[in-house]
Amino acid sequence: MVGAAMQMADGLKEQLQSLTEGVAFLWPEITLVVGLLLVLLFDLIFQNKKEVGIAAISISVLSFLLVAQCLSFVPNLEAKDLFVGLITVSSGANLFKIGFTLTALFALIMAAQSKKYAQQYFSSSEWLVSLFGLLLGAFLMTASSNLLMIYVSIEVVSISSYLLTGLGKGLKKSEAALKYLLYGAAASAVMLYGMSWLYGLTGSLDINTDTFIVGMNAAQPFTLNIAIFMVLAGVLFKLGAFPLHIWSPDVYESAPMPTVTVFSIVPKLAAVFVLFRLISSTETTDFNWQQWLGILAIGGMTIGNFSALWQRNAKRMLAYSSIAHAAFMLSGVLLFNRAGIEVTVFYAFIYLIMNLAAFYLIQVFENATGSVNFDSFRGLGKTMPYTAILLLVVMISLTGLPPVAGFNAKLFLFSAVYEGYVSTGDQIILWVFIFGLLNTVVSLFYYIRIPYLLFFKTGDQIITKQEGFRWHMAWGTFLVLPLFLLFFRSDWFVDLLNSINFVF
Amino acid sequence: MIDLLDIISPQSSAYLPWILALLILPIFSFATTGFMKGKAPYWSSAIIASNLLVAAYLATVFWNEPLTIRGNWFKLGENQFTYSFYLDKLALTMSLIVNFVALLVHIFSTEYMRTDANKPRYFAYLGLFTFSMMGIVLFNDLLFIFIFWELVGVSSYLLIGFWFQKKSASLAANKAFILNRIGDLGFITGLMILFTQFHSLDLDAVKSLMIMSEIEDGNWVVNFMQGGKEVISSMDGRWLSAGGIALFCGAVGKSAQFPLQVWLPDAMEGPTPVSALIHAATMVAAGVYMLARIFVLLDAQALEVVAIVGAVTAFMAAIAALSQFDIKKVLAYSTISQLGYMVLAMGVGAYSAGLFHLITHAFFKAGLFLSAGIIIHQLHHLEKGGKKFDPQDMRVMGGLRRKLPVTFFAFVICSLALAGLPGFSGFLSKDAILLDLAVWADIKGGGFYIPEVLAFMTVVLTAFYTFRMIYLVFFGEFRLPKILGDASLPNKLKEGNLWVTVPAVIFALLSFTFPFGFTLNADHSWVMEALKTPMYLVPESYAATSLLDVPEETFHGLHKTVNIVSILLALAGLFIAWLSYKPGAKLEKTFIERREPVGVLGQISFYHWYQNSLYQNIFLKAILAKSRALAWFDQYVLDEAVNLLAKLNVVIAHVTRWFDQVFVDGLVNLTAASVGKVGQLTRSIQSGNIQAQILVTFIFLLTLILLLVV
Amino acid sequence: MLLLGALMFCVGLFVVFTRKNAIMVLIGIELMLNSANLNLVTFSRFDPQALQGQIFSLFVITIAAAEAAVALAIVVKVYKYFKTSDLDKINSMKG
Amino acid sequence: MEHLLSYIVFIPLVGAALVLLTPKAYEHLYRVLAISSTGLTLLLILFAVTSFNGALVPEISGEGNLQMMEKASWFSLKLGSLGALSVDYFLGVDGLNISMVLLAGIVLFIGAIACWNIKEKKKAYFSLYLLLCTSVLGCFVALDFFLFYLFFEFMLLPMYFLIGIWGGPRREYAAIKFFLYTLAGSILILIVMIGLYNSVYDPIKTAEMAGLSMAEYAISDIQSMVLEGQIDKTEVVKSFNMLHMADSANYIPGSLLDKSGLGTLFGQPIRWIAFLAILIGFAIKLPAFPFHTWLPDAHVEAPTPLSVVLAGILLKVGGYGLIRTAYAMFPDAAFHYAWLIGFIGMFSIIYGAMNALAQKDLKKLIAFSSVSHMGFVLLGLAAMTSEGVSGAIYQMFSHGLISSMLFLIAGVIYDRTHDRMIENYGGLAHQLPKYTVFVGIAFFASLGLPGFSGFIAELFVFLGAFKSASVIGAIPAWMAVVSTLGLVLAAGYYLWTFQKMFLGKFWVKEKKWVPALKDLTIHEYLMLVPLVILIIAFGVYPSLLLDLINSGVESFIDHLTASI
Repeated sequence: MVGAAMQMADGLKEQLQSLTEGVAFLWPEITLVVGLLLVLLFDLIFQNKKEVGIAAISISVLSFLLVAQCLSFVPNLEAKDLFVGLITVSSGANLFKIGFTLTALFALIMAAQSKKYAQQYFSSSEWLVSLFGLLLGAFLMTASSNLLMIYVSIEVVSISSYLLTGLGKGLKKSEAALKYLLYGAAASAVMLYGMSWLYGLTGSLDINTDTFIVGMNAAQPFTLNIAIFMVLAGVLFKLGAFPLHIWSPDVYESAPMPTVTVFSIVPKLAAVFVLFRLISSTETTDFNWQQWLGILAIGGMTIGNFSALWQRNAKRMLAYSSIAHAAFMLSGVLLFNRAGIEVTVFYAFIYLIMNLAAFYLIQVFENATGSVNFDSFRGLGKTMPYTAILLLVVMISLTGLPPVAGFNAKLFLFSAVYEGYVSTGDQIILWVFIFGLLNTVVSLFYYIRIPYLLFFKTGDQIITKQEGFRWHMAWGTFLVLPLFLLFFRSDWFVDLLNSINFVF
Repeated sequence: MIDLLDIISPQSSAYLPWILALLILPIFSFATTGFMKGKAPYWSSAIIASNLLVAAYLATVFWNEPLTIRGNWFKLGENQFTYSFYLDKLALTMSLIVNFVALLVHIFSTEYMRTDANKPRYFAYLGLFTFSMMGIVLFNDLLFIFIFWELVGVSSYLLIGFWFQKKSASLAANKAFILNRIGDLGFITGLMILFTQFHSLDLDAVKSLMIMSEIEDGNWVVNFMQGGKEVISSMDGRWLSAGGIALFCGAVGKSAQFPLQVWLPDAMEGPTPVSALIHAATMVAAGVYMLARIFVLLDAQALEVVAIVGAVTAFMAAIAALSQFDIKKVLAYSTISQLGYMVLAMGVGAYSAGLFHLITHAFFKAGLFLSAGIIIHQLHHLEKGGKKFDPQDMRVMGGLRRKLPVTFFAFVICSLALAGLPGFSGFLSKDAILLDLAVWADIKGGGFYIPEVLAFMTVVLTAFYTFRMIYLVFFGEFRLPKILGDASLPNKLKEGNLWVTVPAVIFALLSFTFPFGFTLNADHSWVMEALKTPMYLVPESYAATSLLDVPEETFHGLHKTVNIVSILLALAGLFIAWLSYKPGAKLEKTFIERREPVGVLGQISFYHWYQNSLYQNIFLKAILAKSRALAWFDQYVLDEAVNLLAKLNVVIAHVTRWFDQVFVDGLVNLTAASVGKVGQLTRSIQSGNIQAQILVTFIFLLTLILLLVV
Repeated sequence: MLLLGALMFCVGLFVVFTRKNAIMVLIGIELMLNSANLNLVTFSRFDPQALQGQIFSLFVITIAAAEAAVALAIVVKVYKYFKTSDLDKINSMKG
Repeated sequence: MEHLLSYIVFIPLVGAALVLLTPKAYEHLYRVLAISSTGLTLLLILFAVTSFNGALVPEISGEGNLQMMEKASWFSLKLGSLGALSVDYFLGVDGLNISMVLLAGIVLFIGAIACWNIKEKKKAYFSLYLLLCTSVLGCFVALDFFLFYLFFEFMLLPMYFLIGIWGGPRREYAAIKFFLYTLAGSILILIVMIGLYNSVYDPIKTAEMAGLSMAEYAISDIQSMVLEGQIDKTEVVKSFNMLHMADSANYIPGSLLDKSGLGTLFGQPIRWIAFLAILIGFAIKLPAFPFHTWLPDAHVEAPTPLSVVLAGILLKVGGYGLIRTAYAMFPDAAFHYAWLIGFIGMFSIIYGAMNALAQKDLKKLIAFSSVSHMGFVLLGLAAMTSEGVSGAIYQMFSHGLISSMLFLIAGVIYDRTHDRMIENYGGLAHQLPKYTVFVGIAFFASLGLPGFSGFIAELFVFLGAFKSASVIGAIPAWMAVVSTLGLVLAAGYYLWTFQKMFLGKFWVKEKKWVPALKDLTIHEYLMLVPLVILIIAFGVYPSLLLDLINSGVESFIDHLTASI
């Protein structure tokens, strides 16, 4: 008894120690919380003319975070379970976090550059608080290795997203927020229900433990399938993937540009990460991930691409495009081998850059014309040639044509898919391969529309010709350059990925 | 074993510049004459004259010892392509004839084209023609023969369409070129067959390898070395016959044989001297010349085809010549008919006779055309200031022998040669052909008497249309004044000057027998001696019976009969012509009013067996209709299919959108309906409904689960 | 208990699908969440040492509360614009 | 000169950069820049061609005797189970592409001169044109599939904008159609490319990776080591090298496209399917029936210089691609499908010609004649004989020159009257005698008259196609015979067009055109005369080209026959 008590005490001690140790690894999250509080405090203390201050605080916090993350980034960090297995810190997760910070930072910059949004976002703290919350949730998503943590972090992201959608005035916004919320809540309820079954089947919430995996393997297939699928539903919702993609066009359309930028990147990539986690612990079960994800990927890229064809609004179009891209990432995920992981991460980061650039440049045009309808793009190639060319490059990259990194991303992705087919002989992978490449053709139809309108059509609105230098040109170039760079030297990034040990 | 590369190894000669001169001078004329303005005729005539001198010089040097010159052109893979010249008696004779006729035509044209503003262009074209014709004659390589063959086609195209402002002229030029092209398809096919078998198109190589080739199990096989590597070429034996027939197709086009002969009458749209040079004396004979060159490569079947085509052409064209109004048309059909004789001769193996006829025909037909040219030219002068009429129409002529005595003389002499009356060149050559034909028919027997019958019938017809023409043009009274109602016209009509009459008379003189030997027996002519029939080189089982193997006695036995029959037939033709077209005869009287010939036979004759309209209506229209249909297909089916694919995209886009939204409706409505029974729901649910979206998502998930689990 | 949980889940889902009022839909979602809670607590019996399930359910309740707060705030906002909380009528976007 | 090919490829790119950097005030300099940079490229190409040693027999399936080779590692990376793959910056010329480089130099230079009269948006136009030049040239010299694909795809964009902005009334339709069509083709090529590089390893780099010195081992040693499993197949370095892809010994044992493995898909060997995919991909570019429908639209709408470049050189990328990839890499499949390819070639010849016969628009007519003439390329390739393949290359070269000239000619009349309908003209020879001469030359050259380069090309194709049956048995002899019909049809549509437009009495539809109908300007002579000279030179003296390509084609045929 005493021994047992001693053991327990020792265990407790260890646990406590691990908790305190763990805190040290959570410094990015803590920084975020601090930033959040700072913004909140600043908002409370000062009464008017807060914009500059709030913007400065938030941007500097994120910049600091970004720099610190980059500096402290160690590629081959050994995965570490913290907080009694609630959280696993790994290099892969850190890499994703850098991407999230970058995205958020850029969203802030976008907001700051637009008069319309700057007023809205920086005059009070709500938006920033929600953004920081979302970021925090996303950070945690990448770190969670426990069903509870996964659920909590997803909910943090979700609730922040609802807020971000609903903030500000506007009929559409509130409608979109409500729908988003209802949809999301339903999805998470389904996921939760699935989780409860997984818990029941295995007796553990910690998905990395042996008990969990053993329990999964022993579980009755039917129940297991349903349970995993229900959990998957929640993740797919965050990923915005077929068939839980329906919310995204409405939300994208109504939410302001910086918010959409974040939406289209951060939760998606975080969900990819969670998916990796889930698969890694259920790989050995009866659940046929390849088939499931294959169908979802094919469905997603087809629905996404074809639905995008008929859109008349740049944001809606990009919403569908992001559905398709999510499906492309899924086709990398489903391989679940080292190559699959690497190409997915590669794709994810290229996607990150492309989407940042796309939304940024579309916002530039929105600032100029006040609309993101396709009609407003007519003839802008003449008046804003440089920006238009940048957008063209981004669209080419989104389509996946050389000489931009979107091509490499697709090339590597489909190479891995091909290799996956060769090594497994699984028919579904072959179909993913074929559908994926054919969908590339379809995607050109709508990606080329914007440049088409920019350069081939003449517009009715008169926008004075912008000949001189504008800051947005510099930012745009800053975003587009990596696309070229990663085309010509994709090995730089791939080598980095190689050195990371992806542990889930 | 023979190495191909040895056969076609380069052979040089100090005379190469001379041979090249034969080619370069005319092309130089082509290149420069265009800039000579008024001096163009003299300039180009001088060049052609010097060319004739070169040819004559070469003839004196190489008459008894043929010269071969060969050089490498290019290498394609392992195959060496060469150029080679071969100056034997045939080539030398031809080059003399070509240059000689060309020179006379140049001289004639100097007057004939005097008032034409574009005459530098005209003389330049003549230069181009001479160049290409010399190419055909001099080269000993089928590829080069083909190349110049085509170039001759172009110069013919250019010259026929010389007066391009006339739509009919430009159409005739097109027709000539395209029909020639159809024949050339055969030529190319022949080249393909020979090249595939022998890896070379040099005639020396082809011949040497042809001797070595054998028929084994129905396959045509030849073994030889090529650059040290052994080559075994083998293909179905039928290709051997096909090759011969294919090459002959080229001749069918160029020499206006059935069924491609329809271009030649139309080609009369060109200036008359051109008709004399190209469409009577030289170019159209190139087909026969080519047949002579490949004579030894033809097998029995191919030769039969050649003979039959020749006989049919000779007969058909002779029929057509019976009822024409246009003097040049008569001459054109007559040319086709005579070419038919030559081809027939080649087909029956009467090599020397065929070539002999080629030569005699070149002179008398050139003479006829030039004489006709004088008539047309002089009548054309009457047109000035007065009413327009067609100076080629025999209906406006009549009684011209008084006004144009020199022309009359030349014309009649040449006509007598054409009709094949003793004492004139045509008699000798036609007689030789008929004799060989008779022997051939006797050997072959059966249906092969038909060509003989046709050929003999053609003799009657030839004499008939020739003298019909003479009567209509030179006898009776001058009909033009009556037609135009201008009595002063006969006084204005004058004989042509020396520029035009001298060439015509020269040709007339050459239409007598004496230039070819003072004899009435063709065998004694120096031409027959010089151009000896060679032996066939094709494998024995495919070779035709050579006339060389026929004992002399057979010929002697038939000779007299053939001679007498042909003379009688010619006289018969003459007599019928006299009966029907002598001044005051019934046909002569009504001739002037006739718009078109009477009777079915007359119609068939006049419209040349309706071949033109047959082609127009059946082939051409069908091709054009098909091409339009294909264009339609391309635009509305194929292109639409592609567009449809694009549209399908759009449709799929709609479907997916529908899937995304409207389907939601339907599904939701369905659920609503079923749930409605339970009680709660009555209101319809609209699209964009969040609940519906959730529901549909859920249904999706369920379906997927069911699909995969079950 | 599990059956009850499943039943609750289905009822919740049904409510989500059928009720026209946003609040009612929310309640449906709460039902679903609670069915999961039931499950978690039930399964927790087999996990006597850590009682993870029960802890989880506590988290769920908290988060559900937060979510409900946000949801209600949004519903209020929606009501301001649409003057209704009937989901059928809140429908301005299509495409 | 070192890096000669790089200079050739990138000088136009530098030109484009200069155009972009030159301020609008010096607008008139753009065309000078364009002409001088393409001119400089042409000079360098001429230098390259003269220093090219035609006697060296290239290896086709290896780097042996590749000339002016430039090879630098671009990037190599390892992707988990995908293994290591390396992408090289790899340029080189051998008998298969030297002629295309020469043609590209000529056509692009002439195209640049034809750009002289562009009036609007000059900066964009000339920079795009020069970009296009770089990508076309790159396509022909790149021997790394990745690099090739980069250039291949990159051709689309400048072309898309050049047609879409400076084109005719339906330019947008044409541009999009062009883009989508060719993109669809290139996706097929991409699919095969992925399959290929995943199946092929680079023996030299593999040896490096395995720590073996190339001084001690020959390439064949490495290959047998891989084959026998001494080097594990996951340890090999996958390669984009197009020459390695042509060597069947370089295929990773058991990989999908490995010849001995012969994996199947839908019951067909994967190699065959891959071949078909790549065939369709390039057949679209070529274009061959039934993938040609983008061409008439693109040509009709494209401005003259673009038509010239499109017909003159862009289509040749399709033919060259077939030779370098489809045929060199899948000779067995090529042989299996020879009948199909030959048939498509034959059908394209006749179909294109029949269509041309029915066209009313001069440019459409020329476009369809292109379809017909490019059919010869397919026919020649299908024959798999040295005559056929030489003919195919010769045809590409000759058609490049002739079709350039044809489109320039169509441009001349369009510049004056802005109308291309054949039926709206008659008897132009009276008004425009000199122009008529050039039209006549171009038409006769295109219908395959001896003395012009087209004849030589078509003759070779015929000889090769006919010979095929008895030498290698790839296609039956009748295909060659039937294809000759194309010659008659070509004569038909050209001569009728010539007769309708230029012969007969002078007549034009609109009176106001008459004063505009002036004969050729010096600037037009400058483009047409060199083309005429070249067309005749290559028609009379085929060695000019054959000496360059002979050994390459021989080696290529050996490569093909060895693998059947």
